[in-house]
Amino acid sequence: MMDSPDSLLDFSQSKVNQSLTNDDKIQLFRDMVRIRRFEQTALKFYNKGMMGGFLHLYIGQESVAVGTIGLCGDNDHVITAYRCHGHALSVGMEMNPCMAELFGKATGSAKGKGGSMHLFAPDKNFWGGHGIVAGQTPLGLGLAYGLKYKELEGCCLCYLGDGAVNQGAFHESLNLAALFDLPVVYVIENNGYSMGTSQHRSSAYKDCLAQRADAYDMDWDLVNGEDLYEVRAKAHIAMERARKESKPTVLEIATYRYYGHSVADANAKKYRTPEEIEKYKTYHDPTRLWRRRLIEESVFTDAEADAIDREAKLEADASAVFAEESPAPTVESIFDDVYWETDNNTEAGNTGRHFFND
Amino acid sequence: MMDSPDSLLDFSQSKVNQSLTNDDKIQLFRDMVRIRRFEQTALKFYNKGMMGGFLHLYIGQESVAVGTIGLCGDNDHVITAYRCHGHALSVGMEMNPCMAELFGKATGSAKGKGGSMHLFAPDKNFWGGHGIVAGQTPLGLGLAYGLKYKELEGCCLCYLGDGAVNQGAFHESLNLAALFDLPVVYVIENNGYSMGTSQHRSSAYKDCLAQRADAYDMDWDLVNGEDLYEVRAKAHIAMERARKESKPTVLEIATYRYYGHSVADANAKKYRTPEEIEKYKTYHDPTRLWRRRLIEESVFTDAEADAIDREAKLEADASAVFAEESPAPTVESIFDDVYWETDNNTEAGNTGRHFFND
Amino acid sequence: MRELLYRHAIREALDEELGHDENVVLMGEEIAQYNGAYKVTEGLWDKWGCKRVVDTPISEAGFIGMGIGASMLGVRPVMELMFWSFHSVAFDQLVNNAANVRYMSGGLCHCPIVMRGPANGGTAVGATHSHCPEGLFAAFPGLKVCSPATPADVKGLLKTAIRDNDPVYVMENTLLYGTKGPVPDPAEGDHLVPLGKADIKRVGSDLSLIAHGRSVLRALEAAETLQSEHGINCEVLDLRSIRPLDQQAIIDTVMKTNRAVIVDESKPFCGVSSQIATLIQEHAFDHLDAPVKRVCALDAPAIYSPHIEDEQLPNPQRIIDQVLTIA
Amino acid sequence: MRELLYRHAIREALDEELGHDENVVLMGEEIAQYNGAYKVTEGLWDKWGCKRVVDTPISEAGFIGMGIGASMLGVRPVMELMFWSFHSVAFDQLVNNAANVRYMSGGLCHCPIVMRGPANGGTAVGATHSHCPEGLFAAFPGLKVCSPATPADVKGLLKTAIRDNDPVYVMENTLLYGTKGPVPDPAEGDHLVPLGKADIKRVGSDLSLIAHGRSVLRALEAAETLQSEHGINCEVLDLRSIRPLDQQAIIDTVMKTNRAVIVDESKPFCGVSSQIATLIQEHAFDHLDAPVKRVCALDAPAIYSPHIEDEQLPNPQRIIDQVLTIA
Ligand SMILES: Cc1ncc(C[n+]2csc(CCOP(=O)(O)OP(=O)(O)O)c2C)c(N)n1
Ligand SMILES: Cc1ncc(C[n+]2csc(CCOP(=O)(O)OP(=O)(O)O)c2C)c(N)n1
Ligand SMILES: [Mg+2]
Ligand SMILES: [Mg+2]
Repeated sequence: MMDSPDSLLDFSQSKVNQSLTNDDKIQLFRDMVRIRRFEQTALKFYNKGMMGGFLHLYIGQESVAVGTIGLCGDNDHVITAYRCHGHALSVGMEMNPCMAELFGKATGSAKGKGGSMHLFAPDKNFWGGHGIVAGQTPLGLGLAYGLKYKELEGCCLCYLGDGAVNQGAFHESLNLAALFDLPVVYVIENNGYSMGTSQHRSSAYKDCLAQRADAYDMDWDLVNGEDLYEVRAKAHIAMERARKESKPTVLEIATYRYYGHSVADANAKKYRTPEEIEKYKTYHDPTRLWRRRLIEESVFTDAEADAIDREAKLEADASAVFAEESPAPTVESIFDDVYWETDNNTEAGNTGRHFFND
Repeated sequence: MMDSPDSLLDFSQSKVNQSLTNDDKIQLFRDMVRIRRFEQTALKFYNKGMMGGFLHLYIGQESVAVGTIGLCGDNDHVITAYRCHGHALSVGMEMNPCMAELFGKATGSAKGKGGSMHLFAPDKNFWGGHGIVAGQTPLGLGLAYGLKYKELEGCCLCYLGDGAVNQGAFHESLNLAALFDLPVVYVIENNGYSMGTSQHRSSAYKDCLAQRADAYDMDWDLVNGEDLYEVRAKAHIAMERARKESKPTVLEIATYRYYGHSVADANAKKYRTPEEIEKYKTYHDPTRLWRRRLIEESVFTDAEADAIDREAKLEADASAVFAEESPAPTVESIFDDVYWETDNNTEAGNTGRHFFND
Repeated sequence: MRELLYRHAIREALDEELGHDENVVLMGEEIAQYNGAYKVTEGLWDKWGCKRVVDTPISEAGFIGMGIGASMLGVRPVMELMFWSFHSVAFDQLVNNAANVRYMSGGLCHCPIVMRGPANGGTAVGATHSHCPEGLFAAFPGLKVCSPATPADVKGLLKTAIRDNDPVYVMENTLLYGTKGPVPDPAEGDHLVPLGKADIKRVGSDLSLIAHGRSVLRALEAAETLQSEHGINCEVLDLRSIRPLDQQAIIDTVMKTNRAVIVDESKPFCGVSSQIATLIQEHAFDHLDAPVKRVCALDAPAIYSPHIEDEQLPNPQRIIDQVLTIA
Repeated sequence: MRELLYRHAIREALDEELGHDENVVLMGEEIAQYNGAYKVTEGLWDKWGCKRVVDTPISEAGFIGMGIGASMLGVRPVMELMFWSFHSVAFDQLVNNAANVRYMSGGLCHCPIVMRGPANGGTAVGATHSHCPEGLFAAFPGLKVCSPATPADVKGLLKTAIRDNDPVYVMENTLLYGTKGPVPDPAEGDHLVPLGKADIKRVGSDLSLIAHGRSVLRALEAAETLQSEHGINCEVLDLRSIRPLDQQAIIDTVMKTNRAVIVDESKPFCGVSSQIATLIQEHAFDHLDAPVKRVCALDAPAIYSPHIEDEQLPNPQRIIDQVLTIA
């Protein structure tokens, strides 16, 4: 959770930021705003009972996905946990399949099979959306392993929460990453809480969580997530270290979520004071700060920013219409996507019994 | 694995060592020698085909169990992995039930159900003997938890190998130990290898493995296992920290095993050079060094030391006779010790079906 | 009799056992200060304080193993898995340490621990969060498993589980937490339901529906329709406890009706349903007028889509369809 | 035909597949420089080098998850578990990520991975090291499981598994590694045994012994004694593959003999044996002259004592005794 002083360094002058055109900067703003608008719309329909299960909102954390994924090239891959809408949109997924997935429709990115926690777009190097805390961390390692195996210069960005650092699988992954020199960047999105448990009630640490990398002789850094320039600058270093030296990094990005753990979180305003939430929204909101910065830099005007915001809202609204009007999956489809071989009707898929009802 | 210079500090002057009487010192020697003789006898009968499964010998590492467990009081508890003979004898288990357990006999400490990896003596605060690498580390935490819960001033010594540090359960345990301030001392018995894999091929680390505690803001120390005084001095500090402050510690004790990973290890002399093994035996053997030290200190004579050794050998031989002559468990006994309630023939144990053959 | 919500029946059981034995301690994620992800433990931290009701980090292998270790020293931990689905990250502790430590020590250690939490589909949380592992754990000798369907049963079984000296895994159901039912007043004495005793929830003569957990309620629903629309009078046997298992009650009902359909929300392959079917054909072979049939989850990972999720589960219509194939 | 040891048949399969597809990579503890704890991978690191044959630390959850992630990118990892028993520390990766990632992504990801290693009792290594989890994993739709009994089958099934585009869990047996049998010469072309095809290992008419893994050999032994001493002519059906399952072959043999005994080294409660018994009573109900019987491990954690361990397993005598109850 953030209570950072203004950065002493001006990361706008980092090389990776200097090279940004005005259009690029506006695109980053649009990316953040689209996440926010998408989720606000999703929230509205969730509350109307149009979705099942959980809805974990990313609002407040947009700079993390946008700042890091914005640096991805063709051979860079992304994988994250259940709080995945921001990453999904950042890798370039359309709102329609994402929203339809939340609605559990056949037109969803996972045909309604995965839901909000499981958005996937392998064609955009996005490997989900995973529900078991830290379960994705060895998978991220494997994507990095695959890159190295295939001798591609790229990296894997693997995201996890501040609560997820206490799962054993993450530590096994850190040791393997360092031991095998794998090009993975673990991004701890530290929003200060795992559900209702604050960082200091869930983790023992010295200075910060990323420091756990130290034990594995691995590089790590702390990032102020409210500053998109800083996120980009530090993520760039880590990603280049992965791509060029095939070395892993742990980045801990301080951030905050405005809503509860999920929409079902009845205590969202109990374990955090309203003042704490308000303070972040007012002084640390990454989207608002970026917008102000771009206005200061004369990249765009207030009115232009508003137009982008409006556009995003319209797009989100339209995606909800699309989702609502889309058909539900059929009962028969329950048996699709279980086995590659049965899906593809191969000889293997037709040999022996694969499913066992009746 | 050890390649340490002579210690700069003389740990014989540590308080916990100064208070040792000559008899105490001789007893420590006897404890180490008894482990060695017990295992040499076990090895002989294992090679004769009198035992099943694995036999993981502790020879070379005796100072670790003896040095640390020798400091235990009534409320201190011990748990370890499969290489457990040294710990079992150190807590005061008799050779007979231990040897009989290796032979798989009904007179064994676990009635022949556990075998070499599973010696137990809860009456002596010894909780096994566990075969899944690092699986005992959360159990050790729980013993410490139990002590704290019951407001007893004690600690739990929980041993693991240098390869075991890469299991997630160990890391989860470290975080919990530090977060909950539990009186556990994790002792990494670093013999340089996990089976055929040297430390640097299995672990990423900066200076040493114990340093992983740093990430959890936990105390840790490195110990030269060849020097019993040092083992005791440093273990004492950690155990007192646990008992008095209810704080955990990770101790890494450099040590070495002379034999293969288990007796079945066909490559024991391939992944380590014969020179390496010889060097340790000659210059770093903790039992030999302790013996020499006690002679230098005029605690006993060469002849007296030999007598102790002979006595240990006779005791071990006798335990093998006892084991050989003991009856095997019956087939019916297979169903004992599964459920407390069925063993104790309680109403619960007699309600419903518990076992499902036929 | 007074009515309680299933979740409050659990809470009452926990509260009573915290009072009954000072060694009982509750542990789990968000169970204390947050009052429980499903409000099962609401108020208990306030009442009993930090020593007896403990929040843990997201380290299931670590804290469950810790509970097992503590239980060997005489503490009686009642561990919540926020979802039983999260068993997968703690599996070694659950099936090796808890199940085997008594055996491997030749009976020297014991492990009086309870693991509890919801284990069910039907809430659109997808494949990783919808596991029903009753059969998975009951497969391990050394473990006990129960799956209560009603508020009274969950209270009584949980209290029994906490007093039992073996590891007992109690599988609840998020969809039952909000259901209501009669629960005996504590003033009338301890309400204990034994492990290993099934319960006939509906008496019938034509066919036996054998179920556990929420499937009992769905079987009851199906039974009413079968009665009214098809004139088939089903007996509904609630297993309640999976291991120990009330095999006699199973055989008795089948001997009476000569036909059985097992309703089991878990997957069909090697599920509890297959164990029950095997026992029936073995021990009531000559009494069966038709093969034992099963209604299980459709055999694929749990689908998210709330539009069709219920079709994947053994719903009343699927039960009726299956019954009609043999009755 | 030339004869090979079971372990060498595995090695040959691995060697051939390393040659067949440059994306095949072997990973596991001690498999490279040490040549494998059971010498299954002997010589492969020498031949194929560090890129294709990789030693891992003792981090099963980490490295298996890593393999799954790599498989999504098109690598085809063949992961060794030194013992299948160690599945318990990697269970989440094995049953959630490998089994569900295809489903949860709506078919967008695929996971062409093989996990292999020994899964058996009988070597006096105690409860934690003697698990037989074929049924455990076959219970999860999305996974495939096979359990080969002979050198030819293990070679052919493993090669098929490596080429299969789904996760396949191959359960070997340390007690089979040293057994010998005919294996077709590679010169005659790829020896592939399909998943989902059972194999009649002994033709008979009076009763069907249905088994997999080492239990097939024990069933064959029992069949000879039953023939010579009791005049009972047993058919022995080797399932080979547990999922997909050759249900037709099971039904066919039972229709022929009208009696079945299932021999399964895993525990009885919810084991593979219960699934097979359930299928038989369901699909061959009218053809059964007696209940389906089972010979499984005696239902307790695996005992260490080498003096009686074999009594806990389905040995020929126990098979014969069970057959005689119904034949
Ligand atoms: C293994 C496991 N345990 C528990 C949960 C339930 N759970 C889901 S998210 C969560 C909190 C995670 O917090 P954090 O890692 O900080 O991520 P954030 O939600 O803040 O993004 C918990 C306890 C789970 N999904 N998986
Ligand atoms: C989870 C698990 N994985 C693998 C094994 C097999 N195994 C047993 S001991 C061992 C090596 C452990 O080495 P280390 O921790 O250094 O202890 P040491 O044997 O040197 O005492 C391995 C790989 C196991 N028992 N459990
Ligand atoms: Mg968080
Ligand atoms: Mg070692």
